[in-house]
Amino acid sequence: MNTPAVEIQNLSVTFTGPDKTRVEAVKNISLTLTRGKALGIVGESGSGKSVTARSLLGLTGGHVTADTLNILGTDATRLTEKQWRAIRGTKVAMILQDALNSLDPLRPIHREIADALPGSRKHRKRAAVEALHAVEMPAPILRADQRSPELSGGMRQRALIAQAMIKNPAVVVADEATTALDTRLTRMVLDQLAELKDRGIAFAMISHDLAQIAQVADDIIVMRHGEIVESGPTKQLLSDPQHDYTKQLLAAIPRGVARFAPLSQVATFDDTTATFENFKDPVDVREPSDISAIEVHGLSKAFGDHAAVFGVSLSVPQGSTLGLVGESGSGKTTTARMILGLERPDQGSVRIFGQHFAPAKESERRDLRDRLGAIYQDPLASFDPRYTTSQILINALSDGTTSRSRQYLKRARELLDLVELNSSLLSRSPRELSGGQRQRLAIARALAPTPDILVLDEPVSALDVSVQATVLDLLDRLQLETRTSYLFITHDLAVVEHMSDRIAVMTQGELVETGTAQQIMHAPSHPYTQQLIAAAPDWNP
Amino acid sequence: MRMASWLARRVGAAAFLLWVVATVIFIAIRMIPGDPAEAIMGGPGSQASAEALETAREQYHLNEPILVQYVLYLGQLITGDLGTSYAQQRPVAQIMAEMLPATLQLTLISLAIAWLIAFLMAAIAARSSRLGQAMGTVIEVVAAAVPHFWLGAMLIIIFSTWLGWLPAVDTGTVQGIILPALTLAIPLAGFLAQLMRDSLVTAMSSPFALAARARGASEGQVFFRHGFRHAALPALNLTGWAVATSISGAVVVEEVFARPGLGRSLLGAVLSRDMPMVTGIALFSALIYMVVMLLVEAVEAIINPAAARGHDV
Amino acid sequence: MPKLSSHLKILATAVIGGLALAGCGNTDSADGEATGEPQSGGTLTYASGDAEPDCLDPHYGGNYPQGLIATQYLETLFTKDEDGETIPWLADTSEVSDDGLTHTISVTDGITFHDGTPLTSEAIKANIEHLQDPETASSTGFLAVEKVEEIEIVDELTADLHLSAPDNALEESLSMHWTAIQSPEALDRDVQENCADPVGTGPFMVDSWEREQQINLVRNDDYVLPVESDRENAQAYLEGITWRMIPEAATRYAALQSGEVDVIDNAQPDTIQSAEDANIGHLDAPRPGASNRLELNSSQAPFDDAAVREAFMRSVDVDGGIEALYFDTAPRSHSLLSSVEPLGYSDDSLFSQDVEQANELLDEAGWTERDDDDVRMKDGERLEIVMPVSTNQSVPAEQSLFEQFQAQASEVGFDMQINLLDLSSWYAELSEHNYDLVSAPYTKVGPSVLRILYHSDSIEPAPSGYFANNAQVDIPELDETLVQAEETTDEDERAELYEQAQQTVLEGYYVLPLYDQQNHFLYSAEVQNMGETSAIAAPEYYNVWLDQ
Amino acid sequence: MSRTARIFAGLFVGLIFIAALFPSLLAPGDPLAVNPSEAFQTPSLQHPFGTDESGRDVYTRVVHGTADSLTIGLAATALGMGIAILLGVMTAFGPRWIDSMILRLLEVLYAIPALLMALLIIAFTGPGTTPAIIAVGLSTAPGYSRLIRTHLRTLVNSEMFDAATVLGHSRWHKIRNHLIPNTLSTLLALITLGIGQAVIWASALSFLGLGTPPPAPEWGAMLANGRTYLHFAWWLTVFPGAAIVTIAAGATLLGRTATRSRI
Repeated sequence: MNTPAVEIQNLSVTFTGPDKTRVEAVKNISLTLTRGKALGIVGESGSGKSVTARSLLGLTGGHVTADTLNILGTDATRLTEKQWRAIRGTKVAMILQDALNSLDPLRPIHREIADALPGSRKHRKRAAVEALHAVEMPAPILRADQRSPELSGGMRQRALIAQAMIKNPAVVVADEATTALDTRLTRMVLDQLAELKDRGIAFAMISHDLAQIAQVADDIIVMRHGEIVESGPTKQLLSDPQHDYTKQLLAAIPRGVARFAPLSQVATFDDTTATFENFKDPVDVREPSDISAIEVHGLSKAFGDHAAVFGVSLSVPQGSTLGLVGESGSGKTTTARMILGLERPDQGSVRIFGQHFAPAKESERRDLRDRLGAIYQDPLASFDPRYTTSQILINALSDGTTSRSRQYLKRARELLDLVELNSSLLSRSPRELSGGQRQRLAIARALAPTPDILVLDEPVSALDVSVQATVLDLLDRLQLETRTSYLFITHDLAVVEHMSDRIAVMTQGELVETGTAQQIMHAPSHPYTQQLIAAAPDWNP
Repeated sequence: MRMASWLARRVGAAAFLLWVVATVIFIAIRMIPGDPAEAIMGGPGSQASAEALETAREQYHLNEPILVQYVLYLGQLITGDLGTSYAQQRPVAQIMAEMLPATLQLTLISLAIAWLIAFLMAAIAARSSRLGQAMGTVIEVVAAAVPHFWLGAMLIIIFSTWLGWLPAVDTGTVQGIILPALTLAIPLAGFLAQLMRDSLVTAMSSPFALAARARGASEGQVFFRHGFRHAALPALNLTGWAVATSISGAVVVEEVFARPGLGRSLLGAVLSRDMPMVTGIALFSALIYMVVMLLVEAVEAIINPAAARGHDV
Repeated sequence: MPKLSSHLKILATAVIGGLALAGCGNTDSADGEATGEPQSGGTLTYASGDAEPDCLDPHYGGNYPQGLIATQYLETLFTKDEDGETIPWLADTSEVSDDGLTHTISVTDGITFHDGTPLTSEAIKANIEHLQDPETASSTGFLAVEKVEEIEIVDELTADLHLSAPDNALEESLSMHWTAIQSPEALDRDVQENCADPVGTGPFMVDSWEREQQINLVRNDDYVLPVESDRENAQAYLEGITWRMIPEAATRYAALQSGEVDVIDNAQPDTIQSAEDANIGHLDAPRPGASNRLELNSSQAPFDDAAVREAFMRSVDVDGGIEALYFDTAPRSHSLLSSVEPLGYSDDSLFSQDVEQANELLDEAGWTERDDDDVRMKDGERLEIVMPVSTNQSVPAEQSLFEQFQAQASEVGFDMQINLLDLSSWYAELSEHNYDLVSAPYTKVGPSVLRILYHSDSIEPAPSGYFANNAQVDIPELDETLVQAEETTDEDERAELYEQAQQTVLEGYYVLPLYDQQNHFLYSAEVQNMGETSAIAAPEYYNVWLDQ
Repeated sequence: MSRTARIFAGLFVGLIFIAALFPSLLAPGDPLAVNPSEAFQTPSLQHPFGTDESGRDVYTRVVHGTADSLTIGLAATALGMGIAILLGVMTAFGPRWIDSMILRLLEVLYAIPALLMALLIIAFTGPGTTPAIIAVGLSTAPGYSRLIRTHLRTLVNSEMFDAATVLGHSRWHKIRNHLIPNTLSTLLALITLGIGQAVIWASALSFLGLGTPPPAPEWGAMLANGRTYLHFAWWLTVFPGAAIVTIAAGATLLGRTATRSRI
């Protein structure tokens, strides 16, 4: 038990780009995996954590060097492809992040799970069903014959776990196995992963979310730019982080952080050109207003025979933030689209500052549109691919009449300032910007017509924690400065708690509970809300 | 029962489609200048007498007002009667029944060959170096750009005249169909290969391929378990189009290789204004198209039931 | 004075030695001659470049492809010997009354049709009436027996043909397969049935017709040769003939080379040339009747002016073109009639190229101005000439020749437009007079074709709009001459009159003769004894055998 | 698209355009000048592609034919595109019933083999260049329509469009700023792809004797003409054919790279 299952000394992985440039994705890292213990590898995109994980299966696709690369007693520094195949799945298995394509959409999942097994197809299918049963897949026999598009995210993730465990390997690597899952699913998966330890498996969990890692891992290593910046036992590392980056990561987690309290103290690690002097320790200067910026009444929308939204009523008082939480498919996005007048409601109405907004003809409500802005999860998709930063802003400022005229340039610069972007980016194409910068640009564009309302649909869920922190801070600041009202839509409880004055909870198209952030988070009344809160990682830095 | 309704809808659509095609053809042909009666009597060259022309008009209701003709025509079609060929003075259905096997044989064989070639090309190109990829692209594109009649001529020159390996004309033997089939297949293969390779490359680099490797699958296994299906799908979608194109190609190929078949009859029929024949063949190829589309849907439903049930993949 | 063509069988039998049976084309390859003893058996595969006939009964319509195949299973009352003399075939004797209005024909005894019906004088009556019946939709045969008013059965074997006017071409007309004799029983069937399976007396019979694929002919084992010969058994050597349609010239030749077919027709000049090295036999059988020629539409400007017509003819280099395109497979013709027509008259002085003279002629004719494209003009009119070309009737080489004319004529200021058309649109263009220049082949045995082509009556369109006199020659004296020539009973006078007629047409520059109607066949080395042809120059396979 | 590929593409296009616009730069001779005494010359320094049955220089004809063949290709594609864009826009912006109606129509057109449609059209226009253009244009339209329709639909439903809507931009501004510019590149790619096919189709018609009539140096016509002498003068068939393949393949490659680099 005490002999390490996997031992790595000074592992380096380098890739050679098309133009012969060599990129060192992982630089002499060392780690050990022990049976019955879980190692968490945390890091943000580009930290090299996934490459590290894959080096355990010889699937990096790059050039691997290591003083020691010992997998269950075999020296893996120089294995042939054939020898690696003997290890993969049997000794070391990998659980992939759930994406539609993690399982072949064209094959029934029982084959995806068990096709590595020997024996007759019949025998293999039985094994697959058992494996699905083991991961508590509902109706495993039925599901076994279905294909991934027919399964829910949770089912797919279960299938992926089953797939990894089918040959009961000694080492399991979970790469972002809980990313993009809804709260309750995350909980479920985390529990299952935790079980692996009890089964004496040496387990490595890779994630960008420190909070989730903390649920499972005994030890944690923090990676950044391909190097280990800090490592140690979970408790110690969380309670007493040494490295600034670790601190920053911890601070960035909005969980339990008071409203408006900045999440990103340290700018040096941020990928933006942000300056935070103006946002050290803000004070909530907003006095409550009885004008409601958005007034939604009995909103309903059905697609075919499926009711996406049913009888939703809510209101957002001016200058405040209403957080709208719900799991995927709960109808929150459809609600947002109806409020934005992108989807025509079957029933119900939307009023903006008391004026009728939807359902209505586009021409009738055009002037109201200036008071309404929107931010999406994937800003890039909302930009015209042919536009540069300046063109995007000018196009927005000029009501679409032009995207060139210089007369708007001054205003464009101001907008960039407002979202803490350097105006040197004006000439750049959004594609060249980092995720954080893109989202800021999206915000800048939304602010162009100086709206009084921003509808934000999962604005930060695609971002790394530290970047998310800076964007959230930005939004806070803007609200304090401009008294803009937010409708903040997300599936992330921690974020919604930090950002919202009031929270509305949606599930299966209906709005089940509304209340102050306090009430919802600490004294939920509706059973669904209770489940949701219970599922959230019970952890505080 | 969902199956039944699906079938019902399909058949309905098919019927509608046939009706429109029939009408389009009817109008188109009535717009063609020249006296149909003359066409019936074998063109002005036949120097048919006025009486003969008159009797012909009677026989084919050409004196009736256009609408009456249209109704009669539809009536005939509904009863499955495609009318009598002007040129051959025989039931169109009978003529087509004679021609069909040859053309079907040709198109199906060449479809099969095209698929095979395409898949091999795609497979090789997808697994080879960047240079190999580029080469592959060029080969595919060139193959797709070769006109049938030219290819046919070249093949005859090379394999029949120079090497003397294969017969230049249909001899009823297996060898007889090789060259025509190839002529029809190669350009098609070019098109299919392009599609196949694109989706093959994506498939082989997608997460599920990684997953497969991670559970110990060899490149070969990944290729056949995953790559193949994904490569097949888009090409499968094109099959309906491919068949339609093959029928067009058959016109030329059958001409070049002196093969009997619908294509050749079609050309002759159009030139001799043999309206019943044209209509018959047009309707028929439309029918083939729709049958193929149905089959394709069925096959897709097997490869990819999710899509068939309306989920997106 | 000798009565024209009152033959006795002896005349014919004299020539029935070995192969020389009917008029035979010249085979310029040794393989044509028999090598060793004839062998029976084997099926010959024939590949035709013509469009598939709509009907195998040559009475119906009546085009050359029909004649080509009908020659194998139908026989005619008369035929031609190798000197172009008309001789009886199914006919036994043939007498013409002094007034030339009654033609008495008796058929050979002891011949039966494929369906067992015996050949009697009934057959003559039935067939000619069949030709004249509009239901039959006959054109060529119809014109050939135009003058027959009534057929009177004299006895079982003899019939009297009563004519509306004397017709010394009648026997020639009856030597063409478009008037071939079929079983009266069979003719009673409806048109389509008869089309699919005509019943004659020939050495082969129609077995089956796989449309657009092939026509299967099988040997007629009960064949009786109407004339005496030294053949020990009268059956053909071949067991059958497979008649295929291969329109693509190149493919057709490839098929011959690779041995999939034994004989091909419509052989391209280039292939004929290369055939010699490839040990492939060549049969050149020019068609009788008219030569292949350009007819200039004299009914409308600019060709209503003889000078302009001559100018055009002088401007083009026919000899050079023919040489380049036909590799001396087609000798230049300077006659209205085919070289196989004994009464053909030719004058080469009229048609030599002379660009200078062409220009002068046009200047004199008043076509002096030129427009930007250097096309001559006369009081605002451009010197435009339109030539519709039937792609079904002109082989590529010929089309190329016309293209060359186009280029050469433009040198002297003609704007010549060539319109390639399918047969029926081509006919349509002619009937609407949308042409200044046309090449319309016409095959008929004997010089009487001249009346059909140049008598002013032939300007009058048939119901279908077709008319034979495409040059629209309209000269009363000429008409007279042609009628006389057909009615005279004196051989020399006939020749005399026809020569006159031809001179008139040639010297009027109505017609630019090019070459004989090309009729080239290529055959593989296995094919022996190839060479005999019928009166319309269609190869016969009665004496042909395969050397396997 | 790699640099070398770009360079090649550039050269290719350049060459084609010179051949199309100033053929005399590449081949000074007269493509129509006949010279019977020079007929059927095998390829030589004097006649790189040999001469045809009328003694015309094949190289000269191929070069001068570029314009004709290309024009046919362009015109046909333009026609097809025109129709396609019209239908595409109607389906993308028009009410549902128009969309479904046009879809049906497209399906019909799809079900009729292209060549049959071409033959039908020619049956009542008669053969010739313009009919060939119309025939090819019409018979290729349905394919384009489908592509354009899907393209427009994706654009109209894109977040980019939503964003503009939320910013209160008028329909016209959205179309002008986003739809048209983003469609052009696609169209360009489609057109290049289409030209190749159009050239092939047109030549097929010429082969059947229904396209551009001789002596015009249109490639298809030259091929149809030369195939008679296949056994005797291979160069009459090989070179015009090669020209067709080159231009069709070249256009396709350009189109593909265009699509690639756009995405």
